[in-house]
Amino acid sequence: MMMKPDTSNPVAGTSPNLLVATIRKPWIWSYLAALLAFLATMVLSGGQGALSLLYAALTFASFSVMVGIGQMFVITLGPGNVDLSIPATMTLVATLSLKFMGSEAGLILPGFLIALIVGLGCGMFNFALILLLRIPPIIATLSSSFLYQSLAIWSNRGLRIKPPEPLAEFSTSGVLGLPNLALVALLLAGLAWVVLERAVVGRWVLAIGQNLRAAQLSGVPVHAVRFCVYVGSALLAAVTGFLLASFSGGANLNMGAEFMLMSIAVVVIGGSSIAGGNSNVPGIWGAALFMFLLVSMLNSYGLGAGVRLVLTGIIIVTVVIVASKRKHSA
Amino acid sequence: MNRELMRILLPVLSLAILLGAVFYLQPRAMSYFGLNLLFNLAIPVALATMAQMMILMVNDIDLSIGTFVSFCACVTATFVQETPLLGYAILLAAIAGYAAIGALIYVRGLPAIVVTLGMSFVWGGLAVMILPSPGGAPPPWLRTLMTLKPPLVPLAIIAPIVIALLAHLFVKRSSMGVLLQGVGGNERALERAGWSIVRLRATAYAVAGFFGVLSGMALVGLTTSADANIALRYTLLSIAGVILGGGEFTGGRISPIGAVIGALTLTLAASFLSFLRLSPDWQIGAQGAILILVLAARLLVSRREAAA
Amino acid sequence: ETSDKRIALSNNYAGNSWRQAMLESWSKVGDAAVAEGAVAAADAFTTSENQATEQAAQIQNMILQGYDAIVINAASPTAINGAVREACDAGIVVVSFDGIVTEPCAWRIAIDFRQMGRDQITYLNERYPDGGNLLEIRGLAGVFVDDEISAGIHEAAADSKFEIVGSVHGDWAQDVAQRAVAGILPSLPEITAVVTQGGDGYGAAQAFAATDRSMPTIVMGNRQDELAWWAEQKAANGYQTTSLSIAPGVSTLAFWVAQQILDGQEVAKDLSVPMLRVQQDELDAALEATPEGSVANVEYSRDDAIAVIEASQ
Amino acid sequence: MTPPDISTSADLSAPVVELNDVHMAFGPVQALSGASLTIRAGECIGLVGHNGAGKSTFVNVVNGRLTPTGGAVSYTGEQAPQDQVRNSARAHSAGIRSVFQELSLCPNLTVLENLRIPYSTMPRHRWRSLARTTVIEALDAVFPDHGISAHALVGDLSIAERQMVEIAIAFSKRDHDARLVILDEPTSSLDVSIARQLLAHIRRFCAAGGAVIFISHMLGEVFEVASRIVVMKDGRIAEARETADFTHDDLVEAMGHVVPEGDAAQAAEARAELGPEVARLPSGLSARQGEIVGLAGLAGHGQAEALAQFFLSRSSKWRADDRPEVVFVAGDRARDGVLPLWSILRNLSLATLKEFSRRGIVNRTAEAALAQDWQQRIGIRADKLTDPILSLSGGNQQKVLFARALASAAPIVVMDDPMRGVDVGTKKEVYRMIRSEAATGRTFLWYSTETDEILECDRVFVFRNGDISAELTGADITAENMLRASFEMQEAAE
Ligand SMILES: Nc1ncnc2c1ncn2[C@@H]1O[C@H](COP(=O)(O)OP(=O)(O)OP(=O)(O)O)[C@@H](O)[C@H]1O
Ligand SMILES: Nc1ncnc2c1ncn2[C@@H]1O[C@H](COP(=O)(O)OP(=O)(O)OP(=O)(O)O)[C@@H](O)[C@H]1O
Ligand SMILES: [Mg+2]
Ligand SMILES: [Mg+2]
Repeated sequence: MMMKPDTSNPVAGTSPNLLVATIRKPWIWSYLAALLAFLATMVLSGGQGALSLLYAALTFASFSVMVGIGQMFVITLGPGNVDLSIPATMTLVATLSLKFMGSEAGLILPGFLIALIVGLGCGMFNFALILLLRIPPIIATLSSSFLYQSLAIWSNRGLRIKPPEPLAEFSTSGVLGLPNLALVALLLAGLAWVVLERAVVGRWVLAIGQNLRAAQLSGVPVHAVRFCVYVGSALLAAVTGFLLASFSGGANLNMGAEFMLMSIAVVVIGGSSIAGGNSNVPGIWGAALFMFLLVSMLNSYGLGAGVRLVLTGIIIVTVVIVASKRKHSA
Repeated sequence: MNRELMRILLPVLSLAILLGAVFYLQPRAMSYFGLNLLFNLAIPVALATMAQMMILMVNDIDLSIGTFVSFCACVTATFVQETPLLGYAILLAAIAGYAAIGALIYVRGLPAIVVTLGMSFVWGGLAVMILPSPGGAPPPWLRTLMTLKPPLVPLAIIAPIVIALLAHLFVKRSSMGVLLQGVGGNERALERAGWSIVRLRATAYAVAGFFGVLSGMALVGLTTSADANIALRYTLLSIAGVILGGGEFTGGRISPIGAVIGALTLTLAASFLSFLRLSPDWQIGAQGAILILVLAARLLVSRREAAA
Repeated sequence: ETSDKRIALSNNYAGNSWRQAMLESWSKVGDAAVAEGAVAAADAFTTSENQATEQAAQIQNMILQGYDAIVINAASPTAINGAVREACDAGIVVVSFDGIVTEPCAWRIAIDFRQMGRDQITYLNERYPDGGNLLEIRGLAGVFVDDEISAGIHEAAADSKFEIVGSVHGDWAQDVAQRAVAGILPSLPEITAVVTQGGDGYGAAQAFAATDRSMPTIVMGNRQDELAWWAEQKAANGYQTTSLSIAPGVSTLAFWVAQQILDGQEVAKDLSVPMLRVQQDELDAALEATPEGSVANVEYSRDDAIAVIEASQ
Repeated sequence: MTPPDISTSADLSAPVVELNDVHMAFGPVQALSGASLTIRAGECIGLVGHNGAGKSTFVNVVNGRLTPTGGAVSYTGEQAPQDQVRNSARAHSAGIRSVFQELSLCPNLTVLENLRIPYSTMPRHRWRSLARTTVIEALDAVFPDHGISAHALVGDLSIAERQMVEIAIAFSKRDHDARLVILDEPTSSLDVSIARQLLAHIRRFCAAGGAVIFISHMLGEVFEVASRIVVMKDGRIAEARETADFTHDDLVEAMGHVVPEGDAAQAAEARAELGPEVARLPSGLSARQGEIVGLAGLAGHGQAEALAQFFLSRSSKWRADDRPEVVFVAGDRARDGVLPLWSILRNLSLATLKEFSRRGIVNRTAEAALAQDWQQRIGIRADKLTDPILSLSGGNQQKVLFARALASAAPIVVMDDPMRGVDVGTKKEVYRMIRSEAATGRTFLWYSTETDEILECDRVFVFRNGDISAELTGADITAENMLRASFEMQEAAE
């Protein structure tokens, strides 16, 4: 379902030629880049370990995809909208829920519920700052992330508590050769795709991203939509934090740190317009795979940290340039 | 005009209140020596904030300013100090690089946030290559400059004032500044009038790069050495500073004086917290709480403005 | 006589179990010292971000607050030298530990990180006299400690039969290490052992467990989950390895050293403390003593400090 | 203001611009096909035509912003070297100035700073005081008693004031004198009295030797000010005659629309029975079911605010109704209406999504059918409904917004000067549609700056300084009564 060409996007046109239509999609480039990175790694290892690399890529990309989806909806709301509290929310949720479960298999469900409730709370708090105090979202989510971080420190003082055995088992195993995590992320991505491309709410999000005032005057319940988006982002961060902690054997106070940039990166490399009003789900998967495979490739070639960082940056910029349609002439 | 005044009044007020609270908690801060200690690290922050402001002014956002300042700091602590000619050439090239990025973003219609995100890896990587482990030293003149003790008013107060005034003159008074603001306000209008938007945007980015270089140099002058991660935090600090100072993310609405005050406020907020002696658990959270409080005050003012 | 002296801890990061254990040790020992009247205050401060600039500002604030001594775990060995210099100029005693500073006016309680790197190879040499392939997990690029440990590892490896076939940055975080290792493994040959910097051994183990490779010898870093995993493996298949890291309680040593300096004792500028090491036979005892989710730790008393000071003279 | 120095352009019939068989194609769309025209000093050309006829394209060729795909444009006058590369630079040095259909001021800059943008060769030294005096002089010359400060932020001005500033800047004095000023629908957001000041100024400007191209859908104005009228139709110049040779009906006929007959009678029937009161605003404005209520008065006297407030009070930001109570038709397209990244289709269906959805999923068949239907009914000139909305001409974009609202089943329709830039033929069509919708029980709240439109209403509230100064019904709804109610204060003050 993810790969289905999105015929509802009118700007791209409904070309009879499926191939041409697919190539015109901005997200195709992230898959191409991921493929290139994969092949480059395989060249080095002589084709050895292809499956296990793919398996690892799917596993780790799932986390980026899940937070990326939430971030995508937020970014789609238009300029200035971005959720910087994702890492802190992940940490707080993981800390509280793992502490609650205390490695007891019986408490998994209530533990998950607690994760969701904490996520809900974070999302509502973020949106309250944005709506009631009219703080610009970037700063609002940044400030609240400091609060969540403190809460996480205060609640558990950085102790790593192991997840219950069945949960750890679930998050590290797979079915049909696919990691369970990837299945969860695929499911969520599919859901997001339906919401964005087929549902009324998705249209509303896109409309708000282009012109909030116009959307409101066209009867879009702007507060409700933005509320859902921010809460949704926090909930996805909560689920991701919960799963990541289960996967890596406990919650860390800095476990979410890299997801701040990562969540933004997968959204934009995936082909969504950061100016809002135009986004797409398949690209997030492509970008998440790409980000993982890129680092693996550079690691495999044994490059120093500096070179690795520089190449990562250059490749990101190049992908974005290639994927862009030329807009202005110099 | 009135609205402009309101914009600037609030940052001034929040800085004053915070300063009052700090003086109350720590009367020793109320001295030449104390003010210098309170504010000298705000100088590079203020410069980075100016850089971010130039970018926000043309409706873009720069996620690489922190790593860029780190990079400049590394160059200053190594090349500029050892082989000055090469060092300055590198810094000039970095400014040119910034301008090129600005042009690229416009010409290809790229989202600035991603390109600068990508560039943040590039600058960070270059910094790690230059200084794999912390070290280096500032050129002597820089250290002398940054530890200058002018009579009556400490450098830490003079420098932000000078930065704010110069930036104000450039952005708000000069005809180039007006055009750059115009790019943020209504790019199409400038395009219609025959201005080269690429050139204007490249200029804005170049000025941002220039402020970034100054920030890196000032930082090394203060800390006496550099490391590759030294200024990562400036990215978010600079955005917060511009917003605290009454700027907005779109529409070219920014205030240089406000932004410098915003940067000072942020620096002071951290000091305020350490004077409060909160439990370490809550010191991070209290930072967030202060940001929220200061920005919530904006609401009160804008309410009153709406009522008036 | 230091009963009216005030000591502050300047800490740059609180985001992992090691730092949390360090802060806990500090407050445990510091509070007791205040209660018994050894010092007037032992306050801990943590910056909100792991940044040298913030820490420099924090130290400047401590100068204003009039502390008599500042104990620092520094974000950078050089980048806060400016602030440290100002503190010294104001007559404040500055003691750095773990993350030490190079400013000559400060005292250093150094851990020889290079040695920590070399020790890992030494241990592996004993285990595998014929050498083999090594995977290196590094910390955060551009940070002093990372560079030192890695240099030690590479030095010692060059003199041994081991070859480092892969190197990744795990940023001292389990999940990052796990991801990095999982990404590079497919392109690597058989791995004999994994050398680490502490805090990333469990992540590496997880990454290996997810493949069909045999488990290499992973050098651990004293985290409770690492030790627990080791114990588990040991019970199941006699798994052998070693674990070494700096004890978080070194903050308390720094505290007492600062107190001694304030007391007017002559103290050499450079002191050193040994690594805290857990060997195969000590594993059960160490695991017993470490709280769940924390780090193996030792705390120091005033007498320990005096002993360390005397040893260096 | 600067009419060119009479001595340098003594020959009033000297050509300023000549277009020779100009073609302009946007991909498959032939926006101009074979337009030839010579514009001479001292004449005011009234350019009329239906929406999408190619007027904006035509003037964009004249001012050099578009390079024609065929034919030639030549600028004359000693200030215009022909060898310059870019058409826009040539046009600029030939003294051609434009006021665009969409506002092109920077809202974050002050009025005087906005002069800097078109005035690229402005001296750097003491440019602020120069800009201030220039702008104020120009405003004083075109719009006496304008009351606009040179230091005001443009963002704080009303839309009419912004339009005034933009017009004044186009006439302002610079190093190159203005020889031809192009005004693309300049009066669409100005009220009658201000529009009159502009027309008077245009006459003075032309008398002093300047040339003007004046685009408007208000034919009365065109007759009043133009010396020659050029009618465009489907990208061609259909007619170009001296104004005296046209009658109103000729003109409408030339534009391709037949004036519908018997409107008034039809209307009278429809107006017969009204239902109960459905809306009452704090300001005293009220409306009954099936009634068309007009909000009149000078622009910027609180009509738009009253409407927006009413809309917001009847719609929720937290909940979307399956059957919304009110819908809104925006006049300020860019600010309040158009979603620029979307297609015509998606723009059109936005307000009705909820009505046509099933379990939260958009019914795309119904959506397409709806859009098709409304494209027919309201005559949106577009190739495909999946084209981007921005590829439509200004007036056609407005029609999409109209369709967006009318397609909904909402019983109350709020219209904020919705006919800005809509051509005469379409207007008549829309009036008819509004009346038939009203006959089925819908209520319309209609703010307009155009008297013709207000005359279509059943009841009219005249606004002055944010309050209602008069309520007119039936035969009392006349242009004189409205003007009197709008100006009473000023008269009393005199
Ligand atoms: N850049 C473009 N790309 C595609 N089509 C265009 C473009 N510019 C203009 N057109 C088309 O050319 C035709 C003429 O448009 P133009 O804007 O000149 O109309 P107009 O007479 O100004 O209409 P209005 O009165 O509504 O402003 C329209 O069909 C429009 O859709
Ligand atoms: N992104 C776009 N895609 C297709 N066509 C476009 C786009 N943007 C603008 N156009 C077309 O270009 C035409 C002229 O360009 P532009 O809108 O810049 O002119 P303008 O000076 O604003 O003219 P107008 O007086 O009609 O507003 C418009 O009428 C519109 O049809
Ligand atoms: Mg037009
Ligand atoms: Mg048009």
